[in-house]
Amino acid sequence: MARVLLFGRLSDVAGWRERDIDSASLGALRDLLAGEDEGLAQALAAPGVQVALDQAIVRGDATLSARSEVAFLPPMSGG
Amino acid sequence: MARVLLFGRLSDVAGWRERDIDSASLGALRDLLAGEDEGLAQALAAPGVQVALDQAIVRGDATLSARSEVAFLPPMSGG
Amino acid sequence: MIILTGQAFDPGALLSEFCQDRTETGAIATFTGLARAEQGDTTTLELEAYPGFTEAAIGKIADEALRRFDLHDFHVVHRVGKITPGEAIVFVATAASHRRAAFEACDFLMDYLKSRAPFWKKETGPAGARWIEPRAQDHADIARWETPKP
Amino acid sequence: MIILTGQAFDPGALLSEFCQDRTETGAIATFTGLARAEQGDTTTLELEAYPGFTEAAIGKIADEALRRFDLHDFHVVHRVGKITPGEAIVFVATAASHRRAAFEACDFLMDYLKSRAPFWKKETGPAGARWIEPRAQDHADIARWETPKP
Repeated sequence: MARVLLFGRLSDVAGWRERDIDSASLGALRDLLAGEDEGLAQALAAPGVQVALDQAIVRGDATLSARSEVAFLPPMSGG
Repeated sequence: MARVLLFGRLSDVAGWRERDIDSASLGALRDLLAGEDEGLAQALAAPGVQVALDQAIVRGDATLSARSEVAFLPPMSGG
Repeated sequence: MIILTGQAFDPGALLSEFCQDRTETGAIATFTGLARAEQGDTTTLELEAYPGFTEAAIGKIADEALRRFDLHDFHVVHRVGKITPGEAIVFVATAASHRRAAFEACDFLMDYLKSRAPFWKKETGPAGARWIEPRAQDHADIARWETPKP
Repeated sequence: MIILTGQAFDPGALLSEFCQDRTETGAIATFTGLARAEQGDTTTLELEAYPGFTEAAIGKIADEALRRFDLHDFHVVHRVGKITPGEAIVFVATAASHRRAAFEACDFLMDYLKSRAPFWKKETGPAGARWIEPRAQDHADIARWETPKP
């Protein structure tokens, strides 16, 4: 049960901001999200969207635990 | 009776800050001050000392009226 | 100190506090960013942060500023949530011995905060809502601080 | 607005006031100069101005800043008389649409105020009193704003 967070326009696209999702890896999580929402899958794959696992940016795949926090971050705009 | 003002180290040298002095011109005023205080005369002639007549910088001589304000300004230090 | 707040704040109160009890600090620079009305084009600005992540990211840059400009101290306060025109969005204060360091550090921190800090910004006006990405000027501003590659 | 004052003042209160009722100003920069103790070498700083003449001279430079940086507004407050370490000597605030103009105008005004404005400054400490003249750094700082002669 990783906690998944969407920021900026991603949560507008998905219609949710925060969900608990059962997934063993980032790759599996992306597949799962793509399966239920094609628009969100495209938004997550857009240039500049980064992923933070437990508040650290990660590239590529990673294993998720029950307490993982996964955040999808669109390009940061500054304040 | 021009009003004469000394700023910064000039008033320390002279021992006064403000006096009314009867003088027809800036040149005559300088001669008069030199006659009574050689140290002040030297300080007034030091590089960078400017003269303001009625709050405007003047170079060379100028006529003084009874209501003239003459200020001797050492190099400005900023705040 | 780095604070994110959902409440309106008074930059002046922050400056008063920041000036207290300093006897070797000669120079304090501040920057306050206010939400602009854009002649009615913007009615609300909404800023989203990622609590924890956002403060940590700003903290890394502030540590760099401390070293690079030999700062005595800094203070960053950033609004999140809905902000109306005229309200403060961001306040940065820097303290140093001399003014050049204080100015440059404040400028440096603001360039980072305005272009790369982890915030997501939405403007709502008569024409609807849109998410804002950094302006070209913001990229140019921050490029000033980067060491050219040989 | 340009004010000379013989009384201690709170830079934060000035910033609070300066931020009021602005809907098109996106950027406010401030600089506060504080009297430093210099590890006990300075006990009192004394600043002399020429009332009327000093404000007029600062006003000319402020007018130049308004034009040059397209400022919305500015505020300069300068202490005169005896100042003890930790007290504010000078406060400058500038308001503009964007931050680069606000920062540059504030920096420009401070360079002028610190090097060429009509003030005379005396420092008193354990070693006695001395009148201060501009530092070489002040001359270098202000030279940055001058157009090179062809």
